[in-house]
Amino acid sequence: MIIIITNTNLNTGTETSARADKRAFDELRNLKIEAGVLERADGSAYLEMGGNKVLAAVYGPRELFVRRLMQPNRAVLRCKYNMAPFSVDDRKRPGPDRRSVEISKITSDALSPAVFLEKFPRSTIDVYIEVLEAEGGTRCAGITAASVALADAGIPMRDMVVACAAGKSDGNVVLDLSEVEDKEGEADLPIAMMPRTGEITLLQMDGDLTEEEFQQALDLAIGGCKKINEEQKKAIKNRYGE
Amino acid sequence: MIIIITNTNLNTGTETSARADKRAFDELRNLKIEAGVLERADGSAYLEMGGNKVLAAVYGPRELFVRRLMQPNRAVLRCKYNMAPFSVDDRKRPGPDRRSVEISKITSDALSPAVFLEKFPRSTIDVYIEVLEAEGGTRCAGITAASVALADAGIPMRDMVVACAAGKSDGNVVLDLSEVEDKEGEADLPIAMMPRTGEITLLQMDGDLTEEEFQQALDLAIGGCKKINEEQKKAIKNRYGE
Amino acid sequence: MIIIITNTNLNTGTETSARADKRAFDELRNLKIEAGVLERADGSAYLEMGGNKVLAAVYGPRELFVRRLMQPNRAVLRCKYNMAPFSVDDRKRPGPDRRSVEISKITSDALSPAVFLEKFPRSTIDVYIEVLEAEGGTRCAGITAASVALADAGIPMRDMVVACAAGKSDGNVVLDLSEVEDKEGEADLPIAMMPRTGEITLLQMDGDLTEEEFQQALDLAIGGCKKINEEQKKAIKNRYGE
Amino acid sequence: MVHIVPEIIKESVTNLVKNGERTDGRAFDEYREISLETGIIEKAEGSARVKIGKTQIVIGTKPQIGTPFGDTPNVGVLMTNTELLPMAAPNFESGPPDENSVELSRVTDRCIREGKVVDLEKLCIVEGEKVWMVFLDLHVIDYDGNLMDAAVLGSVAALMNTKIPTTKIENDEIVLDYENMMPLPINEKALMCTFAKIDGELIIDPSLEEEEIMGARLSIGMTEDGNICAMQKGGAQPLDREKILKVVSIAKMKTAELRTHLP
Amino acid sequence: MVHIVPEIIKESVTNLVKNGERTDGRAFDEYREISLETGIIEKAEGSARVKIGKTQIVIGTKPQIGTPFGDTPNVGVLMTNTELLPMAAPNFESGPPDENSVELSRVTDRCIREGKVVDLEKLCIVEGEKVWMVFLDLHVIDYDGNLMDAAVLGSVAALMNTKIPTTKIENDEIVLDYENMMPLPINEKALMCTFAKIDGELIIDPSLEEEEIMGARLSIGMTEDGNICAMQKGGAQPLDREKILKVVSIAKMKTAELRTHLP
Amino acid sequence: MVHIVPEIIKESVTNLVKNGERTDGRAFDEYREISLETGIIEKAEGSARVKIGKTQIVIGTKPQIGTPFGDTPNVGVLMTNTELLPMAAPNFESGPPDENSVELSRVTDRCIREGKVVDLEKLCIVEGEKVWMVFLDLHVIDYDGNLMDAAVLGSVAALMNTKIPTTKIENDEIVLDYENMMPLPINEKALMCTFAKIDGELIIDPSLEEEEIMGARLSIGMTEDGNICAMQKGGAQPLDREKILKVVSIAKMKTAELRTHLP
Repeated sequence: MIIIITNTNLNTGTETSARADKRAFDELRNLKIEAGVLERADGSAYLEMGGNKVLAAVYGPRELFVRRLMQPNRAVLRCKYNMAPFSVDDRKRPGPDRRSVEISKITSDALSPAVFLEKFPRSTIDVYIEVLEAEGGTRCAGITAASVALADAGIPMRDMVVACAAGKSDGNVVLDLSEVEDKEGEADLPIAMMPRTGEITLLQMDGDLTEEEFQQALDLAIGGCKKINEEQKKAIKNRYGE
Repeated sequence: MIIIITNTNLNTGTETSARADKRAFDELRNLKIEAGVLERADGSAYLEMGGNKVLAAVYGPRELFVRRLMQPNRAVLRCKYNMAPFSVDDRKRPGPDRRSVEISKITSDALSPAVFLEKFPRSTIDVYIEVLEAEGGTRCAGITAASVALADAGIPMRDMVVACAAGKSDGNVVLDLSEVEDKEGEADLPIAMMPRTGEITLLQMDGDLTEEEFQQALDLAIGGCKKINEEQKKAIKNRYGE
Repeated sequence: MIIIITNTNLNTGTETSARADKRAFDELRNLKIEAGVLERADGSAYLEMGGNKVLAAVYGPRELFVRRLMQPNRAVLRCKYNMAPFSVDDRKRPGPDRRSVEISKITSDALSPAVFLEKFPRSTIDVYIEVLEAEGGTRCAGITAASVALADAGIPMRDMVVACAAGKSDGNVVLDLSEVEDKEGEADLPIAMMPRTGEITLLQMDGDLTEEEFQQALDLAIGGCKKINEEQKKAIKNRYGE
Repeated sequence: MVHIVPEIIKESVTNLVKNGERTDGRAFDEYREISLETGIIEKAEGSARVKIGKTQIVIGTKPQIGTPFGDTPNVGVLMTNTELLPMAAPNFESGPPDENSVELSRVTDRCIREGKVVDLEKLCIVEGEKVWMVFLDLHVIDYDGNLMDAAVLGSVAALMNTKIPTTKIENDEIVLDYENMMPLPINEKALMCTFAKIDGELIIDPSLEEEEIMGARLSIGMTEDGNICAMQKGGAQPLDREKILKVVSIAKMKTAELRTHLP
Repeated sequence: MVHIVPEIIKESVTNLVKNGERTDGRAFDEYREISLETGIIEKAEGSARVKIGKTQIVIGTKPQIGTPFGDTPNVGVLMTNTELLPMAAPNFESGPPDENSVELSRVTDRCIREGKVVDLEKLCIVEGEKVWMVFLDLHVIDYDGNLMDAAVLGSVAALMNTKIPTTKIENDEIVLDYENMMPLPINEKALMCTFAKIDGELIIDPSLEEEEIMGARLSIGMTEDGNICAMQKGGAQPLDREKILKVVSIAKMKTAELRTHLP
Repeated sequence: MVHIVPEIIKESVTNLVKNGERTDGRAFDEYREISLETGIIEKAEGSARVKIGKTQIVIGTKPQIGTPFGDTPNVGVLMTNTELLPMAAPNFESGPPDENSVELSRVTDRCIREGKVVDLEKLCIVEGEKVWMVFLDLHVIDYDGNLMDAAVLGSVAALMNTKIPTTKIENDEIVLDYENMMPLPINEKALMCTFAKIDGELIIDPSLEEEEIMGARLSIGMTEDGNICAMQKGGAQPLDREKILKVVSIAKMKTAELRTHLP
């Protein structure tokens, strides 16, 4: 017996507009950020971007019980990125897989440069990112939310960290790939940056880009980051007032 | 190719007597308890009840090496309930599953109130329960045996703990469900109590009972516990003399 | 749909010569040992024997972080035997299985008698054996290589340890079973010894041997060990000069 | 990780209870504020977010087509999994489910299964061959006590919110019709009501502060007609028979009250 | 966990051995008291309880129908698993099998497999498709030394005690006839005999006290006709050739003696 | 395990870089000595040993017939697995892959997959039913920095060295013809080039000593026509836009240079 699935709800037809969701090449998806959404965590943030729904929580600085991770002259910033089983079309088995282990690592690297870790020797700052719903670009959404959660926790930072992807889809270099564009597109370039100095704290790429396209995409992503950073600042302002 | 199994040995036919094994509604299955059956353990007991065969062993009070479990003002009573792979019709894979993790936890809660844990700060009392053969009601059998093993180990206790289930089968509230009654019945209510004060230390229920049936079943189980407690006392007397 | 595999490359036909590879009953396969093949390890060796390719590396004596393994009056010699996924015809899943756990244990027992462990209390000497390609007799190859790696690491030893198997194949007691002889033969007897005193530090057997055949095989294996030991000495000489 | 509660908090909470009071001013049989939203995760076939006080759980369902168990060839399968996320409390750790998480999963599952919330027989597609398997995943994101009542309330809401495609058999093939979605067949709205024993009293819906000092806990699952479908005692203190019988009666009223929060 | 033996015990046991004596008065080639019961677990298709001195193992078998390995399409499968239960000794821990447990499983399995105890070819039902897989589970409940000999003796007894339904093929279906049970096809009663090296002597059936101070261990598996089917040396001291040859001869007599305990 | 680098080494390496020098005398854009052998493991269908300086990796491939993924029914499967063996460095531990090992696996896999090194569509045997699955296993045996470039270079070499039997369908059966072996269909030789950031400079092919003190790392995967197929930044320091654009240009030249080492 074979199972046929008809009328699937994934609309991947051949759209005639430049982008499936009618966005301009440099247009972000709808974005909403809220700080301070959880009670127990020291800091937290909720972010929606397109169909992505992401929660970030921060605990710390606090005592680090795993002695072999301890740093004598600074705090360790540890990250756990996790997808809820119901966040994707086919249920994801609970627990870390290779993808989430990698994303946790690069997220930690992306956030660390912005935090004054050296103020908290021998301790840990723990960042937990939960993807409640995924629609392309969850690693960037998680970093952007985590940075707001760090601020909400009152962790001293040099700058915010903000993340955004650019990429290539249907032959065009475009900003903030949706799930369909990510899956069917030619390249994906997620970056994170500190907006004040413009320094890049996360950089990954997969696909196929010429050197010129890479530069275009990089600059598009940098521009996207700057816009998103405005929303981060608003979220913090909404939480704490001017 | 399909496998057909004929003449299965599980006799689950429609019996005409009130209970498949002809017991009265308030009648326990055959019960046998023996204390001091193992050499290495500080205390031990073997229990047969109907087709159940259960072994309990106690080590402690002893040093607790897992620092994060240590209690400054009392001992921790830890329980491991485990089923032998050959104890059930279809071989059980070795190692803990969710069911055994839950039973271990509630067994520990069921035994703890009876033990003078406060006499042994920073230490552990370890209770191991092995189900060698299972025929309905192993968690109660395990608690009853473990309590005898604790006494055999010379652990100071306020009272014994004794466990027994009542439930509903074929529309009747009955004592000490057999495996068939448990599987096909309408409700199962395993309890544990300290017979001296009548206080309940374990209480679980699943199925469907009215408030009145619940009270009936609870009282039936309490009565069963009292009878079983006589056998516990005999087992200890047999071991140590009057 | 059924998968048929034709023309398999494993030539296991009925050879008419006494041994499939024409060796005499007491003849070793081609042997090559090289000491000092890795940079980071404190000592290392590479060994080829027939189709076997084995790498051994030694770290230590060094601090032992697992407190519960620590010995107050001597070093612990720990062994990890591991097969590369590509070392066998059907890919081996990475990570330890029951076979490699057992071989690691007996390898550690085989090497320990030769090392002056008592000179390094509270520390560990770690031996890692990687089978890059397996063709029958990898545990012996691993022990032989590990002993050279221990010498290369400058660990003080009473003697080398050298290992070799004998067995029974096609009714004959023969030395150094090849993969085909091991799989299709009647018995396998891997041993390790310290050549200076002739003492046996590893002894395993499986198959079917009379008492007389066992003695024959044991003496054959002892003879094989002595020959292999000459190659061990050459390897060390090549590395360090006369 | 063991969390040591200062003796002073224990004393103050206990003294309040002695005087018939609670730290947040509630009556002994009064729930904290409850909120319940459904349909919050579009990719989940059913979802809910439940809050009891500051405790918060996000729940999603994922129906899949699978093979029935050998002994129940015409019955669908419900799988309940709970994650006590490290974001929910400073002492929750990453890793495989610990005993508290396992207990929460199993008690939630038991209340829903024994309360016959979902009509699992209607989830059979081809007897002995294909049934719907419904994965119910609970994501605990904020922990302030009484997870069990929140877990069951939210789970029932998420199941009620769940839609699956209708199926038909055509030429020996199962055809899933995504244009005609149907709700999961819901039989019953069994809910759970939890009491904490503090200083001999059994008080409803314990907050974290109360859980940390309670001697025992009793959770009672009840169907709409007031029958008991599940019970679970926890904690190292005993309960006496009369108190148990009393709170069963209270639970009947309070689960009816909880039920008004369902859509 | 490492168990440090006080130097004084080591000395006293060693001094006894020097004088040709053992702590419990046995001769060097004398087993402790042995007891063996079979059929003790009704739900297991075969079972045994074996005691050698105070060492005690409960063993059960579970035959299942499964798929043969690709390279042996007409041969049944034997799977041996050993649990060194934490109840058996204060230093045994819960968790996945450690190296001692793995070694015990594998050596027991090897002695039974290489000794051809079960005629595995008779366990083929349909070549290349279905064979009997016999799970042999050893539950070590009390540990006082010499697990290997007890494990093999009890396993052979449990296998001899095992009954499986007869099978026939009807209309391309396998029919299991539970009214006509048959014993597992037993070929051979291979048993194992273990020696401990203390002060240069090899003494049989070491007790725990002796195991804790022994320098090495040698286990020898033997078939009824006195052939060797398995050997395993353990421990960090070497053995010399002559001692090995000598104890092989002793093992022949002692396994014959052990065999009288089988039903 | 965290490895603390003495402050003095950090200073001396950094000071050298300030002066445009490196500890081993190389230029900033100069690779260490590279060696590459293939076909070194006969039982592997493809294999390679790669050395960059003292870093050494042995790589083997194992093709198996398996089922394609549901969403790519006519595409073969490539599975990359990396073992950072404890023999390769004193601080590498046994056990399941840690985050460094996972990152190395995934970045290697990404460069090869996105660089379209293997023509996976040609590995389909029967659409939706059977495809070749190629397991690519990297065994890191000696670690002296810059694993990523070595991993990709060796992997491409091992894939180029891989042979699989030709297949045909006869009477609805797949017949594997081992007498007519064919190489894996290779499309492209994408390679990776890694830079370390030290004192603001980006220097190529960092040695272990340099990796231990670097602030960040940037790896760039490039195809033969100089397009970028993969990138990965690591480390806790940021990079600036201009430096990134500059090293992308350098990587184009250096991957072409690396490519000359392929057979």
